[in-house]
Amino acid sequence: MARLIAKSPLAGLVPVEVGGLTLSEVETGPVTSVAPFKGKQTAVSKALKAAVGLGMPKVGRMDRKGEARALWVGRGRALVMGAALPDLEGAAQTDQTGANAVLRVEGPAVEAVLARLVPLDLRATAFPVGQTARTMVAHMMASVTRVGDAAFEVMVMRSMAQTLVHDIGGAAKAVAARDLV
Amino acid sequence: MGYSGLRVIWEGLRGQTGWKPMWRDPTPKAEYDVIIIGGGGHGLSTAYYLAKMHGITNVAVLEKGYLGGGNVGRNTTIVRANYFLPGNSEFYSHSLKLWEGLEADLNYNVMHSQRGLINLFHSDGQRDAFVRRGNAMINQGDDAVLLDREGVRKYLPYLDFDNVRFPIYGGLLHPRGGTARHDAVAWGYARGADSRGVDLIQNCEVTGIDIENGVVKGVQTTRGAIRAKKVAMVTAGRSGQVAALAGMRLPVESHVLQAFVTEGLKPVIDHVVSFGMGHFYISQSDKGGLVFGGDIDFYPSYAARGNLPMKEHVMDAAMTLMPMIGKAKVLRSWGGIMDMSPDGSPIIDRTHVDGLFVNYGWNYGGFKAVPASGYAYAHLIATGAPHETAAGFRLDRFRTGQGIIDEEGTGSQHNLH
Amino acid sequence: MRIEGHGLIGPGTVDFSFDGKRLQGREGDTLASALLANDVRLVGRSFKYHRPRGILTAGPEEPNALVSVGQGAGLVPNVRATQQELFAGLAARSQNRWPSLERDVMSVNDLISPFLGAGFYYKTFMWPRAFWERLYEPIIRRAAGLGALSGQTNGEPYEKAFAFCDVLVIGSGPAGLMAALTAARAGADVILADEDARMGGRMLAEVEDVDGIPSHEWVGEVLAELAALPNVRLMARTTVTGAYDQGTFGALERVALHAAPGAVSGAAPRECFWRIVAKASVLAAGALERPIAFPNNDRPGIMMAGAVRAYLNRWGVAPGKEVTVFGNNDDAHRTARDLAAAGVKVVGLIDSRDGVTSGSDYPVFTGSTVIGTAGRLGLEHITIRHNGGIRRIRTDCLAMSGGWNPTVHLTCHMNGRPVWEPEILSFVPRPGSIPGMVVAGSANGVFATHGCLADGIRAATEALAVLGVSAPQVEVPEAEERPYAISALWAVEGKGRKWLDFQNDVHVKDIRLAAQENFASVEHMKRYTTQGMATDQGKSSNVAALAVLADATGRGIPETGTTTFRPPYVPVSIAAMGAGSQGKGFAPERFTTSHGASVALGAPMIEAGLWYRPSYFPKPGETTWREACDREVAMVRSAVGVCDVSTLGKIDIQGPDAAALLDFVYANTFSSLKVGKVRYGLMLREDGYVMDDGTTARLADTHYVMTTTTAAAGLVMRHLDFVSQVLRPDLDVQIVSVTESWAQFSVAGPKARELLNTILDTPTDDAAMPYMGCGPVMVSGVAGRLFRISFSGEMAYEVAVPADYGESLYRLLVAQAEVLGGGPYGMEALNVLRIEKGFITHAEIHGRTTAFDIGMDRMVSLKKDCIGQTMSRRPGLLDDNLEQLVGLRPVAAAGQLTAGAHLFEEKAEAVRVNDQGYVTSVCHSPTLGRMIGLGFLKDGRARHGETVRLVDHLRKIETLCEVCDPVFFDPEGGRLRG
Amino acid sequence: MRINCPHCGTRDRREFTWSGADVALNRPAPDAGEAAWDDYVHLRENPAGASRELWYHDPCGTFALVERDTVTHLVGDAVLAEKVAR
Repeated sequence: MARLIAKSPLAGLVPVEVGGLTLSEVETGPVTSVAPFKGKQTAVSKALKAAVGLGMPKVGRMDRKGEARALWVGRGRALVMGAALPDLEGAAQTDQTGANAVLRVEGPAVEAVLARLVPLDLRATAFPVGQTARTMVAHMMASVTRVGDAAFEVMVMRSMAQTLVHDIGGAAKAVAARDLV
Repeated sequence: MGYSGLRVIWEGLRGQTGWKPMWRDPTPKAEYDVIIIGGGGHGLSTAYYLAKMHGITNVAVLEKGYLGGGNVGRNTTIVRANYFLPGNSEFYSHSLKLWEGLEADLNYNVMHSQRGLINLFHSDGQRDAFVRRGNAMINQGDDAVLLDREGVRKYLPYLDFDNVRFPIYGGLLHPRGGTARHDAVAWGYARGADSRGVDLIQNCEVTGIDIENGVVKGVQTTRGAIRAKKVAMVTAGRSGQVAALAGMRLPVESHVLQAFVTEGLKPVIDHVVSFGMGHFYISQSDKGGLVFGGDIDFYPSYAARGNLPMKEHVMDAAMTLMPMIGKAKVLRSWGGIMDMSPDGSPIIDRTHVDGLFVNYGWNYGGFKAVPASGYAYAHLIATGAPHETAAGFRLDRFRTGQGIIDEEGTGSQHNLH
Repeated sequence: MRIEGHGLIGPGTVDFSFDGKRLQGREGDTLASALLANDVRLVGRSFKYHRPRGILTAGPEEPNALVSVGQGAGLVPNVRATQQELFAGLAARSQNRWPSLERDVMSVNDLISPFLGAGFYYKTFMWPRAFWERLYEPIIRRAAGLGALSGQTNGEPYEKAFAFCDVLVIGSGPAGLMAALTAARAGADVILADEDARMGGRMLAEVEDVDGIPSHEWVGEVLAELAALPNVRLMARTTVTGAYDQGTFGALERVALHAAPGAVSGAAPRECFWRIVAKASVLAAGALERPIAFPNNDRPGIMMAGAVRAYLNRWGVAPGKEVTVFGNNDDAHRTARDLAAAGVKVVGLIDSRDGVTSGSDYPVFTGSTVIGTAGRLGLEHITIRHNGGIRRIRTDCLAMSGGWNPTVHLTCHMNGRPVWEPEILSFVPRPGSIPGMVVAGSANGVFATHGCLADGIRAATEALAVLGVSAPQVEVPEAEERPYAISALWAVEGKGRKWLDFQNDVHVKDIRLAAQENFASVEHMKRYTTQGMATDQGKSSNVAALAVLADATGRGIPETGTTTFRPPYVPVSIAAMGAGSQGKGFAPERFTTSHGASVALGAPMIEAGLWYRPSYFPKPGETTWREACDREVAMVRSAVGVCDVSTLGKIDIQGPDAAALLDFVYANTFSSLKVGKVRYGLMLREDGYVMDDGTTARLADTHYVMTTTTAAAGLVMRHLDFVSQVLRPDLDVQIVSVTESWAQFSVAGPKARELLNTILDTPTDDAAMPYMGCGPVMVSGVAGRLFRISFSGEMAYEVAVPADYGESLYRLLVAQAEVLGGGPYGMEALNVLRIEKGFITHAEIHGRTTAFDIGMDRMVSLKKDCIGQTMSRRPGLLDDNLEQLVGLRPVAAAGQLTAGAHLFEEKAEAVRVNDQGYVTSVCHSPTLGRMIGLGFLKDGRARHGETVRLVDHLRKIETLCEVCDPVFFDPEGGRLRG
Repeated sequence: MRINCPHCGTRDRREFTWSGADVALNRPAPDAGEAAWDDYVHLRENPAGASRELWYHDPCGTFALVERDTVTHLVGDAVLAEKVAR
């Protein structure tokens, strides 16, 4: 019998270098949405910590432990990436592997480029490493996370991967071209 | 005094010294047969038709600011009769007919220009909906022409047929649709009403409505109490507040709609064009400015100004549909207060108070309705019975569910119409 | 004329052209300064009368010197020459003239201008009626307008961006610089924005010292300090155009407009539209000088006195050889002084005030006014009234000053009304007009340099207080504390028109005519005369026009009031505010995992909301979409078809109260659904009308997955959030969209199961998965889900796998289907299949239909509360005379049906009052060999078997139809169940 | 315009969907009668001034009850709609 072949959301679109930025796909591994039911936040967080070494992230945070990452993605919900989860008592768990395109954007101009697209102050003073925001990238809803001094991860719905690469690439080209004027 | 080309030449020869005031500035009388609250387009046309059609001239129009200072003076001037639901069809059809005779009727050039309106559609589903609309227009006796993509290209060659995000499948052309000079409509009706004896009273805000035993007796104003046998509210943008003076709570939310005009440009857009996928419509004024707009800002506001996200959305739509206007510069933007009703259609009706009438809920379509609204409202005020073209605009239709006129199909969410 | 050694510009030369004539300017020139340096005085024609006009100002308020720059699709009309920086190869052309600027045919308008007074067009052109569109309006339209658009699509890049700061300082004159410096030294995050390419404001245009050095050198020192600070961002060439709520500002940056296209990377944006969010702001936008309305005050060569000074001191240009100055205030004297000091001949200073002294060696005429001018295409001489006599003075440049208006515009953008300040005869901002904004310097009515410097510190201190930061001690630099004395002079009587709005050709008499006709409100006056409605928005002309109106109506200026300044402060190109949206950028594009495979199969992809879906899959030899569609329908009915249905919304609903939530949001009941089963659900809006439909599967006791239509996926997700957070926060439930998690494919047709069993690790059968069953499956080694549901009327499944495997599964399914005589099918076939079965889509549930209308009112459970239940029982929604869903088939086999046609009784005239309904969906049914349709007909359910007439006026089609049940094919549903 | 999200803080208005006046918080019982339902679905205070209304922060999926003035557009506190006492 045939076997199905997996294809990641950004396959064929990245890696690319554009306007001094490097765009690459973040290999997330398994992704699970974890949303505790009423009154179960603490218990779920503990169980999660026991399972992958990370509790439920605080609002606006991405926490890491080894390969595992826990990303706050909205009201009472986290995406746990890079680790398969056991059943966590008291939480809605939903497999989200492959549901989102996660793009790493890196380069000295990354703040300037994202400032073209994101209605949020992303300068390091306001948005340090480990900070994440549910916001917009151009017309798309997104999670924007700072992962380094000059590196961000931008997550959008899988179906919009091409538009994301196009929008960020276009902004990067325009920012780079300013230096030539 | 009559206006004509000869008169313009005569006055030109004698230094314009003979022109008389457009209207008087009368002192309010102690009592009127009818008080109209609101000196906007609808209020002024109501006064005009009360005098002209019903011989009722002991009328005051009370305006808190200046005549025509509300939405009639801040809109995108589109005149059309392209509705498809019963209740609206006959009303806007009547309105367009009145428009077509308005210059002669008012002896004032309102510059009604029937340059044609084209609604673009961008999918098979949208086409089917526009076909239904076009057929309804013809059923009503108005005009509509279905254009395919190539047909649209003949009229609007400057659209970006190749790259627009949502491809242009075709358009519904309403040849009799067009524009008019908005201020002139208010002024023309004001002059017509004034010359028939109606008192137009500016800078006079109504602060109370006097009701005794369920019967209206008059109003309180910043210029004193005025008695009246009948009181007609027609205060777009403030309908809720004015009705509250009579103890009424209306099905209405007031939202802000922005509009834009560019610097003057040589003629480039000859029609009224509307984009089906991005809430964007445009025409070019006789002065050369591109006049355009989009959707409401989607939050209630009485500020008569909007914010950047909707402005940008409108420009975004312009840029995908007709990028050739990118080099045009927006000169001015403004906001009007839209009284949004639960089904997107207006109300012209009696109230629970004897002698008190309401006319409101024009959403963002009030300008083209100015003639027929005044006509129908005057009829209702004078006779007590709704005019046949406006019989559907009942206040109780939401409560009963009878005769809801929801052109957008978005239901009882006032801001979605 | 350039005065060598004067001004702050570079030595390098720059070649440019005006109306095809090659000219040379200097580095640092604007187009205006370069034209003046080349003694070009005539640069444009006015809007209405096509009067010859020259450069009036040196800034954004310029009403006259509008030119077109560039060519072809890159043409930009209505560019202010005063703000266009010169670059090599700049080709500017004058506008609104034909055949040439010197000889303009339309200047005939000026000759007949006595007949074209304010609002003349309202009083004529009414007869005969048909002539308006055919004759009068086209003539008016052609005559009106300034520059022209190219009409061509242009791909030059534009940009939008966001910026954030603690304090936004608008304007970099003395007040702005000190405000920025004060805020920056306090450690605040500062943005200093200035519309000019070079910062410094009027300090670049005046001859004065600050802290003992020339003011422009002092500017350089301050800018150097600011530039070195990490918490300061300098934004030159950036005009703040609008003030919006909560400290949001719009600003337009001219990024590459000062560079020759092609000389820079084509990727550089022409302009950038900034959205700046500031916790506090300082408006230090300076002041704009206003003209005086004297007879024939509009000839080329008549300029603003401050502008003449700017051209002299900043650009080293003398706009005339024999200059006169006319003013009503002290500031005018500086122009005469500077000109004389630079060696330019000043032939007279005319001051309307009595008793003004001047220690100069040029003639000074006090208590005097200019009452006339002459010169056809440029000023040649003026006539003044002096000491009761008349005097002619030969002059080629008259510098006038009617006083200065603080640039209050931004403070009015949130409905703030400025306040009349009689001391300076101007409006000043009303404090607090914009929350968080402090106004400083000339914008605040402080005109002396020292005062501006001090006011900048004061304003920054107040702005810092908004942030809770205390200001550092900053010393006020030493500077001139010159007086500013002014006496009112708005209009000078005399023969000839006294122009107010230079661009729109409004003169004093027009304003008086407006008053005469009782357009006494300032708004009426503006609208009637068009005063202040030109591209300069009346920046320099409005106050004088108000004064004239106040005089004509016997009121004071404060009682007369002002018109409202609205955004933008300067015109903003649509391309900048709409940057990024040209072409496909307007909205995100959404692609399914099977997109590439469908394209490879030759399918035309069509938009479905933001998604793209295959329309049909053409085979060799098929020449029309119909052929492909018919084949695909037959294929599904006879063998098996595969269709990507991933675009439908999928929502994961889990929790102890998941069932209760579904019972509340659906009209029908889901708590009774068994695990492993799927049920059709109808969702109502609270007003009782249908919102959406779909199927929902129960995967476990507390776990459901809901599907929505593609169109309503986002709406339904938000609706569920609304229900769970606003209406029923008591419910313990979690809702997550899984639309993108699963790639889902419909496998439909008699051979559906056979096909599935080629890819499932464990074969399925009717017992394991009966109609409307669901459950987990292994799909070629991958954990997936299987649903036995059908939108085609055939035995059908939907098989879902994690999205990473979507493309692979689709290719596999298509390949296996082809082995079985099947294949992929597209949207066209899907639509035919569903119409044949009478299944509804948003063509039918278009927001105006109820469950009753579509024959599903019995689904609205009365045993529980649910959204829409109460309102759906309003009497008006249950009337038999309402239009109800029916099927339609032509009486004659070849009869045409069209969607959007209306329905009438057989003999009735096709007019509104006879309207019986309308057609929503039609198709040619290859299964039934004729067209079929769905529609709504009054009391339709009771009229099956009746004949009605379909009328499509637009397409000129009339067809007699039989009304029938909307289910055309397999009404018993035997095929569904296999 | 900037609106407060109780989770994410102050954000540009473009991230939000206005979702009706606070009347939505008090949904009548099914049998509350025609007048109560008409009130709830159609009639509005529509205040010119202080207003309490629901805003949805689309990116994080939160409904907030926000105080806002419809004349000045000044925005006040925002709280989670789910926590508002009914």
